[in-house]
Amino acid sequence: MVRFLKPRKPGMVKQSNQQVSQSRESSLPDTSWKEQVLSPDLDTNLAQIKAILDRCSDVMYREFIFAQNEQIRLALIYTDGLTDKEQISEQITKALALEVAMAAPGQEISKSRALEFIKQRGLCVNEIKQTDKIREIIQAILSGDSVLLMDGYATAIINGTRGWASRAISEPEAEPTVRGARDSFVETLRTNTALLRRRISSPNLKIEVFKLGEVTNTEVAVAYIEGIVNEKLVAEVKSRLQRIKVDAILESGYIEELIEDHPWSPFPTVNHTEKPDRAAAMLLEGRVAILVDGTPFVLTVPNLFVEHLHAAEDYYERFIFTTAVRVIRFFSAFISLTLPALYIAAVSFHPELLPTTLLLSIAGQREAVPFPVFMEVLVMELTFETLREAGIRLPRPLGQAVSIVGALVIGEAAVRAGLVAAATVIVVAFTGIASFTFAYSASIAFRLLRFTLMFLSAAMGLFGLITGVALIGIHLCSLRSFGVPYLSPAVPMTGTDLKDVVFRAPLWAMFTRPRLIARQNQERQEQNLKPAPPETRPRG
Amino acid sequence: MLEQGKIDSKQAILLLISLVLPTAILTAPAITVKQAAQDAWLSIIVATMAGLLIAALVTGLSLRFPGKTLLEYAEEILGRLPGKMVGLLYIWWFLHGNALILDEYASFLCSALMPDTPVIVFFVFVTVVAALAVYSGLEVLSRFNQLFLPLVLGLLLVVFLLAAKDMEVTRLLPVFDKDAAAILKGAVIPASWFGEIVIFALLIPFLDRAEEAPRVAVTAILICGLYLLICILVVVMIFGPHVSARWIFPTFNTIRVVSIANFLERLESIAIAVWMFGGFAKIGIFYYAAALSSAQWLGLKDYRPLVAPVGVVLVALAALCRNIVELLNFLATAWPPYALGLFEAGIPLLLLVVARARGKGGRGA
Amino acid sequence: MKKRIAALLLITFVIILAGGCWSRVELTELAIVLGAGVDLAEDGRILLTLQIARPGAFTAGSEGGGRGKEAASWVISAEGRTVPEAERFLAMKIPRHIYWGHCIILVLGEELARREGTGIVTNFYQREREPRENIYVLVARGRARDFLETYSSLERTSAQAAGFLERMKTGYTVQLRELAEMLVSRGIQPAVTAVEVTEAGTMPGQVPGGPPPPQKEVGVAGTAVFKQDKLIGWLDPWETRGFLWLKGEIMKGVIIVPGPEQPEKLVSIRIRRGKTKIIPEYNGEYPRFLVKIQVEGDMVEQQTRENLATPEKIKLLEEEMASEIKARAEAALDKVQGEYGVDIFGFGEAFHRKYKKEWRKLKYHWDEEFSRAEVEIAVDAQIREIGLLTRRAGIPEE
Amino acid sequence: MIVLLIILFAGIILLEVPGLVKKKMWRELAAFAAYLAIGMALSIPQALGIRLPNPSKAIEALFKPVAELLK
Repeated sequence: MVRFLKPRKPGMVKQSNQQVSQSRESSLPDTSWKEQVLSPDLDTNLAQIKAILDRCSDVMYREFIFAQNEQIRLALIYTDGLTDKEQISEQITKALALEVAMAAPGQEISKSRALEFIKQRGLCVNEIKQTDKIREIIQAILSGDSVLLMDGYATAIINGTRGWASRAISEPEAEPTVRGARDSFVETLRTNTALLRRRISSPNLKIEVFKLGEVTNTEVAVAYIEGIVNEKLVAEVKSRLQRIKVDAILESGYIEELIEDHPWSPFPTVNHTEKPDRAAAMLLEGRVAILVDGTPFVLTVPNLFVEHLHAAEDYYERFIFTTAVRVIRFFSAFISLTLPALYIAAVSFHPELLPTTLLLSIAGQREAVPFPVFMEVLVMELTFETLREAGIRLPRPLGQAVSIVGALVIGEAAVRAGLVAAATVIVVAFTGIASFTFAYSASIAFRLLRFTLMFLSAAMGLFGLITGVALIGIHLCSLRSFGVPYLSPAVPMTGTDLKDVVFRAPLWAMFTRPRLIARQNQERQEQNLKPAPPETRPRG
Repeated sequence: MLEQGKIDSKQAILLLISLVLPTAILTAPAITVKQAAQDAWLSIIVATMAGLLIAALVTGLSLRFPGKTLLEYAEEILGRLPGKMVGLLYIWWFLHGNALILDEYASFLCSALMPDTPVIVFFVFVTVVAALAVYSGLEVLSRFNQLFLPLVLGLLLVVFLLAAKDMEVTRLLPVFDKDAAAILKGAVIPASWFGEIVIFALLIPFLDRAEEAPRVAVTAILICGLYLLICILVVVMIFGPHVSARWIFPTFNTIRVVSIANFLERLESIAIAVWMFGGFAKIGIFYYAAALSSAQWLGLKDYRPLVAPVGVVLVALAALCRNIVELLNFLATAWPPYALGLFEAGIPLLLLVVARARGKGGRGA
Repeated sequence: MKKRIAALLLITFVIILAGGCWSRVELTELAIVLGAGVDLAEDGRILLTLQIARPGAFTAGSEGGGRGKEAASWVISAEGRTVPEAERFLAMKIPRHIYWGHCIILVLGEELARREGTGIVTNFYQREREPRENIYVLVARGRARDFLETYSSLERTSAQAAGFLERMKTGYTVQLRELAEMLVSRGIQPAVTAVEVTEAGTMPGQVPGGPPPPQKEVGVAGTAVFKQDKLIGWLDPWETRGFLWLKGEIMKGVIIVPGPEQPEKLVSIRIRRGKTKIIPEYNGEYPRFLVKIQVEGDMVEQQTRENLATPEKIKLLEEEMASEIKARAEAALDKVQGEYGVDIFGFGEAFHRKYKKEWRKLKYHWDEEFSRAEVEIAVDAQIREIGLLTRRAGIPEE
Repeated sequence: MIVLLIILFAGIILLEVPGLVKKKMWRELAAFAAYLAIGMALSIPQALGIRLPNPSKAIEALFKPVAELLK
């Protein structure tokens, strides 16, 4: 049988999880309210909620009476900053206090009928929900909904009044493109799901929401297109998400680390993107997207190695150009992994690799350099990595200054001082540039492994280098992401999917979805879409 | 079942190519040319035919016993005790053969790449890499092979094309200068390498479509034959029969000769580097065969615990060989009757005959 | 599990890496040999001379400016009974690892080639890993050491200069692998480029005042002819051309023929390309060879006044050209066949290709067979272009 | 050399044995031990500088009559 999804060890995992959560809960403040329900007395309820939300200065309590009937007291509770205040005052407070009576003149509003009345006529809000569980009420208040309590009723109405200051949709920072959509996901889950829904307006786009994080109660959405996606995959994603029992989910990176197949691998087996168009494309190929509230980075699984060498734009530019660019990217990936190691091997083990004049020229440069070439490259690589990190961490204007100074120091002064050979600078610089041509997440892995290869190469020359590459190769071959071999479609080779690895087939020739990802629904489009002038178009 | 993974036909073809080509292409030209001079390419054609016969024999035999490996059906055919004996012989051959391959591989790297490095270092490193692949299972081994073998094959072709400048067809003439006996003699050793395809009998149960096994084996043998043929033609066209026979690793020397426009030259280190992947794969397959068949022979549930100790035995066996002359002499004289006569043709033939006679096995092949 | 595997791998690697970095040599620890020369010392031992690059002189850029200020190479020699022994003696004087990987030329001294032969030298270069199969092999007229001691005005070192001369195919270029092939084959005897030290022009203004000193340069001086592995004679550059045409190897050269109407004035024709076909015949007693040479050339100069741009004249010129080529080829052939009696043309190989059965008997005394073989040379010459002029300018029309 | 070898053997045992014992795979453990013993028998003398007979020699002798034909 083909192993589709690697079985985990459920028994052991659950046990340990329970132990952890039990011990942790005991250290938290009193949690007995979680199971309680409302009482009919408004004051009791308010007191209890206030006690739970003690010292939460952003929670607001507004008590008022319903439609000038002093008998019916109401209380509205909401969190300031998370709610749309205009909506609350217009559609709840004003409506309940003033307009209901006018809207239904002559109708007597008795205390016993008030709840019906409010629900049917009193509230102008779009979504309302009724509950009597304290736990749900607290949850609603803290996530931006407003809760209406009523004297005499042991029930509360939750009004959907969420609305908080959110960053406007802007251009993607991490994945800039020349051609293609310029919008990017933001920190708000709803906005993000909306961005997806706007691209795929199909009832088959399903977005299921979970709450994860014991303390943070972060909303996490799983999106997929029913009919394209493999149902087993969705089930697996959900089960892996439900396994998560942690305090906080602050970024999708938390989820990534908690659901990935190979936690020890340097290679990412979960992809992320901040571009809605890219996420939509992933969904359409049968992947599952995981959106996390509070971050613009959306996870997509299963993830293939080649995805990291592809860009969203690849499908918007014409295919010949895309293919050429992809060749450059693959070559860059190779360079960024091996070039310094190759240089070390060639210079200190296999001078016969270099043409005579080049060898003499490098030898001439190196005459004055006091270090072995390995030390030289290592120090330069570390310097480069330091500069890069500094460039990211520093405030933007300063970052530029740092890179300029760094470039000057390395490029000019070090060579002039005879500390490094010019050839080494070229090698390190080219390697650095090459590692920027593809996705950041993968380039981190490449950069780390580059150092390993440099060590091996310094010890054993080409043999060490190749041994290292072979080990990396074996490791890559053994990776799977949610049941899909990481290196597919190249290895194992699935013929029809090779049209989107290095070569990007024209869109009219991509009839099928990736075979190992979208297992059930392979057909993507009709076969005879190749454009042609009218006279040569096949008839019928 | 010891092995959970499945491999597809493409991977199987590539595995079989790796099983034959990487070391064959190193020394084959020298050994064959020594016997058959410029007619060595005829020897290779003869050897390919022999390889096809062995492939037919092995796949035919295996398909009679679907889902079973060589060791398992040997017991079914011959009975428990003789079957176990045959199994033991094969385990020995996988180990010893692999030690020889490791030896050849390491001597080559040592004399061509890093002469100051003790051979044992190569043994250990190569075995560690192969062990990791074997440990990860057949699927990973074949994927690894699928990842890198195309590179090896492609590079070889490119190098041969680049060497075209120095080739002279007249060096191949006259044809049939040597008699048929010399050509046949020259064919024996390559045939014994092609015969290593007998290991396929261990892998057929893990094919996702076992019925394609004959096609897989034949394709692999033909591709190997083609490569060896091209290789020998190129070597002889560059060095002539006399010099070719005197090199130890003529293909290596061929790559050293390539020089295009005074710039595209000195490619041999790159070629060796790429070729090393082939070596890893070949040693890995033999290694896997040894570990898997040991586990089957002993009726274990998992072959993985055996991987590390088998590796130790492998390195120790390889280290027994004192120098390359000993190795080359063994390969040129004792290896063909030992491997070809016994393990690659002899025992499978015996098994087939007995199976037919006793009417064992599913269907006739 | 994975963790433990990783740990094990790490331990193995660290242990092995800690063991040492075996074949590692930094570039700054290499003495890069560009040319090697082997002579016979007085006492019959081998004198190995190396021309070693001085990397400092090869730096590009402003600071380098090597040439002129400092020499780009260093020539050093030592004696020994074998080449590796001499190399070890050299290693006592050279503070770096002697690195052969970029050796361009191997020069054999005349004495050594005559008395000891190439065999005691070339084996080392084939067996060792570092020297490559495509080293050019040369025989110096005189001592190899003197040859390596010259320097070049255009290239940085004389070894590179000789290498480029070889690559330009000005003589009979032989690489080590080809020499090896000729040495082991019975159907062809070795011949390699002969070189010598020549005075080649001057570099003005080097010594203030006084006339500029003549430059010692490397130059091609024909071909060295071997019997088995011993040098037995030379072909001068003029004969070398004939030899090359006979071999069909490098169809180049300039042919000077008398003008059709004014025989005292000359016409120059440059050979562009050509083909040679050796057709052996055997009647059971002695072999015969028919050598068909086909050449194409362009007329590049005329000293005569006549109009050569007519089909008839061209035809006459072609005939002249053919007979001139034939004469030179015959001269080379006569010298080799008559005087030296060795088959450096590869006639034996051609014979082998056609008469493989007979060859099995003849191959053991092929040189004698070759000496008495009858060789007929047939030349077919053709003129393709006449350059940019039809008639010679500068003479007033009658 | 011998120290390296002992570390290597210790490493291999540490890598495999605990898992086998935990899973109660005694048969596998026995096979593992047998192989490791062979490996030790072959490698430790070599590390100590004792020359062991090469099995290839025996095979060569065994097939000598056939092998002569190929010379």
